[in-house]
Amino acid sequence: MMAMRFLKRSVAAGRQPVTRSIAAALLLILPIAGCSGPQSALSPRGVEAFSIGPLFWTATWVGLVVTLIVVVLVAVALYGPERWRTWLGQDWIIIGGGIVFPVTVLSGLLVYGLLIMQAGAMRSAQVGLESITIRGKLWWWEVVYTTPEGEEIPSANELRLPVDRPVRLLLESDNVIHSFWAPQLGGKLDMIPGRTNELVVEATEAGVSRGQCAEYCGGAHALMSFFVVAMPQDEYDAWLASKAEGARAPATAEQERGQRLFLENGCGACHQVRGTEARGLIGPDLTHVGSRLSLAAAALPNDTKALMRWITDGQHIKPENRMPPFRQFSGGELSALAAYLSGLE
Amino acid sequence: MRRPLLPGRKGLFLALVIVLFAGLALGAVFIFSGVYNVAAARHHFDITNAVIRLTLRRSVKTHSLGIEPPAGLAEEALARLGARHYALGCEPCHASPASSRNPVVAEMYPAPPPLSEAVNHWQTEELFWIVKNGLKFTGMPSWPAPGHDEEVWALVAFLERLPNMDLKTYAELTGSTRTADFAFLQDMSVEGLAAMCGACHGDAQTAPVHPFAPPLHGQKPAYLRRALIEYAQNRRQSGIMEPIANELGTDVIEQLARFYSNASGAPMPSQTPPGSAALRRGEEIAEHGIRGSDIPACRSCHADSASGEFPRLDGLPAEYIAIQLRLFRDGVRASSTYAAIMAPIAQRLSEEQIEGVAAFFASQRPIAGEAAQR
Amino acid sequence: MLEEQRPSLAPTFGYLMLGSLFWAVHLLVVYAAHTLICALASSPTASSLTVVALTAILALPVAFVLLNQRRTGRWFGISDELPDRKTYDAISRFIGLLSLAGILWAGVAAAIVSSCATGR
Amino acid sequence: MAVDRELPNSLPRPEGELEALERAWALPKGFRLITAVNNQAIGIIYIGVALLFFILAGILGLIIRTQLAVPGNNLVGQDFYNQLFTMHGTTMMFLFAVPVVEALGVLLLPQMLAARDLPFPRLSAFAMWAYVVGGLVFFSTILYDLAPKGGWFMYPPLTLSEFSPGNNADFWLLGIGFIEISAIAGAIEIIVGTLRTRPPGMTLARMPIFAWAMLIFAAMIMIAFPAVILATMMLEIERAFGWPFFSAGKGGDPLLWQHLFWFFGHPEVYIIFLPAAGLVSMIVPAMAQHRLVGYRLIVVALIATGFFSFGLWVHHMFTTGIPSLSLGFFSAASMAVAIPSGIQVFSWIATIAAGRKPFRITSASLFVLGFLFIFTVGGLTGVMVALVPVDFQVHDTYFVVAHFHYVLIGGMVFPLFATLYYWIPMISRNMLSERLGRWVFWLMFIGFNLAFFPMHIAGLLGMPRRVWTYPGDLGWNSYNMASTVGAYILAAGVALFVIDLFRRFRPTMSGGVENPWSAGTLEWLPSDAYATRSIPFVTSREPLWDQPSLAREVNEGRHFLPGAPTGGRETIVTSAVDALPQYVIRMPGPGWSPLIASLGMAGFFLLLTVKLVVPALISGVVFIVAVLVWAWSLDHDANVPAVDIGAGIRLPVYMAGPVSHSWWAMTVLILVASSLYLAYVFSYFYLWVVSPDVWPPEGSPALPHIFWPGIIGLLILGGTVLLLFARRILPAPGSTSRAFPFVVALAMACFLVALTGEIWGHWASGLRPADNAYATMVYMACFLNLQVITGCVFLAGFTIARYFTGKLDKERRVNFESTALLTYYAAAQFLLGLVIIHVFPRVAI
Repeated sequence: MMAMRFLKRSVAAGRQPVTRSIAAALLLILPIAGCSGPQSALSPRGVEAFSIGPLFWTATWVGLVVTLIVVVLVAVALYGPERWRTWLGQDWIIIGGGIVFPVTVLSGLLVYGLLIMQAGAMRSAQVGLESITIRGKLWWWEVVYTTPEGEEIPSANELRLPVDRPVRLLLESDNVIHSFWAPQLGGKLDMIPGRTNELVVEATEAGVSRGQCAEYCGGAHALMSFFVVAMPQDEYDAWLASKAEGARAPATAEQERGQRLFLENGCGACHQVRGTEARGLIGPDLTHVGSRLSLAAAALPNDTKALMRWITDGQHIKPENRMPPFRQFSGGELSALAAYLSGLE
Repeated sequence: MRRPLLPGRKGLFLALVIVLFAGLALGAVFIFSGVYNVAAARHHFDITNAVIRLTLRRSVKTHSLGIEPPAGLAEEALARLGARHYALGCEPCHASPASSRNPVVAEMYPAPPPLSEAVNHWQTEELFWIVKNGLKFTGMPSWPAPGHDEEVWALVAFLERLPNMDLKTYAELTGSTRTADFAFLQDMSVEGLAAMCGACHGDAQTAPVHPFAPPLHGQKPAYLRRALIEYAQNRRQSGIMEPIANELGTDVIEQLARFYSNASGAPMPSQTPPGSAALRRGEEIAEHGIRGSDIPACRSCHADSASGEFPRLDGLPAEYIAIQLRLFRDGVRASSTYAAIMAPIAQRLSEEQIEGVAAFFASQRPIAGEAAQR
Repeated sequence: MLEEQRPSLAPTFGYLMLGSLFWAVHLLVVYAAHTLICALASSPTASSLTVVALTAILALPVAFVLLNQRRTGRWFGISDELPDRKTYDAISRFIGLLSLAGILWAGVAAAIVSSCATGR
Repeated sequence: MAVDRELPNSLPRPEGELEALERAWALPKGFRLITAVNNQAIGIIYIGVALLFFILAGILGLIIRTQLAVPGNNLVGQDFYNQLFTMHGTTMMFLFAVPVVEALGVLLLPQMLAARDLPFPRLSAFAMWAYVVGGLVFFSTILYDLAPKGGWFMYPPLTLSEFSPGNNADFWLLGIGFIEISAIAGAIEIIVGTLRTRPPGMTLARMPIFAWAMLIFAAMIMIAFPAVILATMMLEIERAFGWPFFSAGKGGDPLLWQHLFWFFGHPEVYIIFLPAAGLVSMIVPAMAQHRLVGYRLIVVALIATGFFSFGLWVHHMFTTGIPSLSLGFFSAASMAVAIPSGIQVFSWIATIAAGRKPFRITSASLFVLGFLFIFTVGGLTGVMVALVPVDFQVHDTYFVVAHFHYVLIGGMVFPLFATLYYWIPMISRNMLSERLGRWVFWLMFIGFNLAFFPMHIAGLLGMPRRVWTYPGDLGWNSYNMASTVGAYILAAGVALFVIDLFRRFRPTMSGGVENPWSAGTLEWLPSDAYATRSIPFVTSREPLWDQPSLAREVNEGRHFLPGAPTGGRETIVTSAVDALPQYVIRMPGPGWSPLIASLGMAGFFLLLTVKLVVPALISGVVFIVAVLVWAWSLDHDANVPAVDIGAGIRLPVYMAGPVSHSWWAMTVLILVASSLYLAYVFSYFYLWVVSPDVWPPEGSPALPHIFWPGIIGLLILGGTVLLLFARRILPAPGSTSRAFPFVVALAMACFLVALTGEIWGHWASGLRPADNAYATMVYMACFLNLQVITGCVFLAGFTIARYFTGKLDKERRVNFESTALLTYYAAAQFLLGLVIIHVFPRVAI
């Protein structure tokens, strides 16, 4: 209980401008140009990130002060007046500075850290949370939502969350070890073959942030990112309902041509577009690919030009990725294909 | 303490240097003056010849160490496939039981040896190495399709049988089509060409001479067209098919593709017993793929509903499918647009899976006629 | 006679490292107990209590040694007459102190954090 | 003159004594220099090669930094980058940091202890050459695109053959194998050397801090390396034969690797750091001209670090989903390990302050001061990552990269440079340039901070580790550019150092510059290839300060063992705690066998990796023959009269039993083997906890009847009793005992039959090692027994051969004792294994 109260306080504190200004003041001291950025752990937008923030800053302050003390003492030892040096050159300074002082400070930090951990334990002990399964693939993310009716909705490379509601992420892998990390939401957690790790996240404000695989997973590890989109509850519900439906039918002749090309050229071997014959489960689900923020696990923006590049030249954009290059299309065919995929919103 | 070099030794050293430089200077004069006669009519001295031959023999022997002949080398079918290429590509220079050496070729220097006898001088592996790599300064080319060892072995299988072969056997092995050189193809009709193709690929009555030469009937025309064009433009490699395709004009290719897509052929016997584990494994991969290994279902593309550029695999010989998958897997067949799609997928297949897939498609009945063509 | 008074290696080092040996045993048993009780019995309360009890059990002897340093030294063959006795006693004492801190810290973790839970 | 009477030996020294000493210890001439085994010669080559690897790995680091200078860079491709960072980490850790520390031990320890050499000179030579050959071949794989690319930590499943086909990963395992072997060899050497070859009077409490540090370093290697040896064996077995140790599908667990690897990997950091801290504790007093303040506390810090560092391994696994409370335990231990570092920092500050004259600012002391600052920062960020929630955020980001470079470069490279500036005068005719030294320091210090400080921020801004490229819109660009610039400045400092080294370093065996820093420890005594003329009697921690005439006395030969009484190489062995002289050890001189043995071993493993089986086997035979030749000459004739070392002390020159150095070495080896086996026991129970459902799985063949392990256990006990009996029937010198060789052979037969029976029992039940994790662990126990028993059989064969050549009897029995010790251990391991394998699954829930 205590930990829960503590957590609430620290979250509340995190949102107060006071902490912000302390942080800002620190930034002036440290040579930091800015701590924002969509992937920054220093600009929290999730409950866990908020609870870690003050702990981090406390430890940073302690570190700064201790470093200063050491530097000053060394300076005194080197150049100080005789009397000060004699005073410093004794056994008790070791016992005081090397044992008593660190034991005191570290005890404090340890307890603080343990309290934050316990807050996390309380958070994850909540029952009845909605869950989203995220699987680490080579080198992209499979994200499976479940509708209130229990229907599974596969998606990829993007995590949508309701604001102010904790969600349980089930993290899995069927290949190598990956690590799911959305810094603005909270800390990372590994995806390990044979296990399901659970991470409870709660976005505190609407908006887009970015995450990335944090455990080296071979090949294109550097290009395995994703976007997190936190949206108000009603928007989220509407979004989920719309994504539960099958793919939108082609609206223009060009899109229709694109769909035909998509089906004829075997894209469905790996990709699924619900509502069509394409039922592949190897690559990302493309049913609503047009509505995502990025392509290829945030390696490319989501537009027709990028789509065309990806289809023909993916191995240069993201080496070793598992999709073969499809270079058989003429320019017209490619733009038809891209038009079709972009239209899948 | 160190003893200086003796004056005598110093002199010797100096003399050696002088001799070395003098030799280099003489050599330069010899080359730049153009005194040396390169005419083929002027033969080497016997001693030069002997040294060259010895060098050649030793080089071939050393380089062919570690080559192991494949299991089916003694099969007559393989020799048949090789024989047909020999008649087209090798006979003009190396003679055969049916023809003696061309008198023009005989004046090459060194002259290509009539192989009926020469083959006796070489071990199987050495023959393979020579056919595969060619020989410098002799006019013997290397095999035009690097990595396609299966084709080279087919030829070697035939060469092994060549010594003392009588005319009848030769005619029988080569399919009795008498040809002189590649230029023959130009003015033949589609039917005539088809008869030529059928010599290896089979026709309505006879099965292909060897599984490596797949049956063509009922294949999708777009794929056949693409295959011939890729051979002709050296985007797909084959020592046997490239020289032939190179002689075909686009219109002829078009006609051949149409012809074969409508033709019907002799059924290939399926070797794998139905219900075997390999067959089940193959069926699973062909129909559903393996999700965990990122292997898509073969049928996603190799189906009649898919683009005509993807070949139909039903009824193709298992050996052919397997060897092509291995070529894809090993990066030998990876340069064309479509091979670039297949190669990374083939890399995810184990040897067992390759065998299974090959067996599965071989067991499927091909659908004849144009009904399924797109 | 001289032979008997000479300290030998294993007891001397045992004495020097006494505290940290207790610390090592403590870490091992609390880690194992927590993991096993959670995996086999899945009882957080039992696990927490076991860990706290183990901490108390292992902290007591370390505290005892700290309070009776010289007597313990003699048990390990460091006689009062040994010239280096003071050094060995001091080393053993400070190691004991640090280890006691380590043991208690691990115990504090059990008092604050719930057992058998993955706090994420 | 009164003083003279107290010294062990009197003047004048007999004619020819010095010449005999010189003859015994002379270095081989010309190209035969490579057969030298003198610790100075070995040490210099060893350090030189380690520095070469430092530079090579540094160049890889520069390529990495160049690639990351700007976002979206295409200087090196993804695949090559992955090889680069793997090789950078592996080379720095395994081919530079650990070897250079061992090398410093080989070079400095005997000098500090005034021993003539380490107790097993040829073992040092073997370890060094194995490292040189193996390291160079391993490193060269980066040139042929064959380098491993799984990271220096090589986590499975990424490194299993499914995801890492090809030989790349095998080369990593191979490279590590060499370092494992040479590290263990070095640890044996250092432990026995430190405990047993100290000068008379140097009790434990008077040891130089560096000796303490090396002692704890070696002890940590004994405990930590076996874990990674077991892990690498398992990984290679899984790669080659598919035994599922780490595959989740069959009951293995990828996290098992992480546990074993980090149980080694975290102490590894302290294994590197402790000796460096020990060196600092030697340099600071010399520069302050004041004895170390808080000597006892520093010893406390070293011991405590040694212990606590084994309680932190999970701290690399905070984000793997381990229960919170377990993380709490390890967080507490991670905090605890910070305290000893604090003790040391404050002790150095106190010592600096305590000097009566101001602290001398030399290049060495600049590096020490730089180390103090950088290491403090690194330690404090270490406290931050020890806070579990903070680690959730910063784990596997550039924050951690910054942290461990602060700890490792700060804690190890800076002290190493201080060491080089400080001790090079001991082995070189010239000192390094103090003027250039200032430049080297400031370039390195500024470059280092510019390179690595911004990484903290890049990490906090979300930049993960091990990425070959990054997008330009995440705010990381300027920090990365700064890091790259800093890296080049750092490199310029190192380059300047190398230039100065080539300019000024002129190695010599005969003394070098005479005590340029007026230090108080024994390595600054006048010395030659034979080390000091006589071995001093020590009465304090800084003998050169407290006994001002010591250098003269030692050089005149008035202390112990002023000559070479047996005509060969020898040094005094003293008791472990109070350093009373016990016997004189005779040591081998130069020889080809260690060099050839290391080449044979390198050839064997390398050729096996590229699957050239026949040449590999030939190399293996070369290795075995060379080792046999080497070992044959080791056990000297026991029938030599005791020698007088001075002060009326007569010491035997042959020693068997628990006092002998070979008994100690075998004990250390057994400790290594037992920690390897304990790591196996841990793995067994760990996998059981993870997958109790496969222990054994439904439908798995039943265990052999309990009767069966009973018989096998009896056989083992029988073999042990036979060996005990053999000890009693050892022949008296000059006589024979016909039964002896048969009894020894019979004992070995018992072990071999027991092992075969154990394997056959499981095989006959239908259990196959690749079936599941349970079966795998059953056969792994057999494999580990096979290893030890093979060792026993070789030793027993050797013993029997010695008997038949008349080189083994009741007195001269060291070979037999080694065999017996190892065999008793084998019996204990085997019996424990029987209980685990046959009893545990029957009683497990």
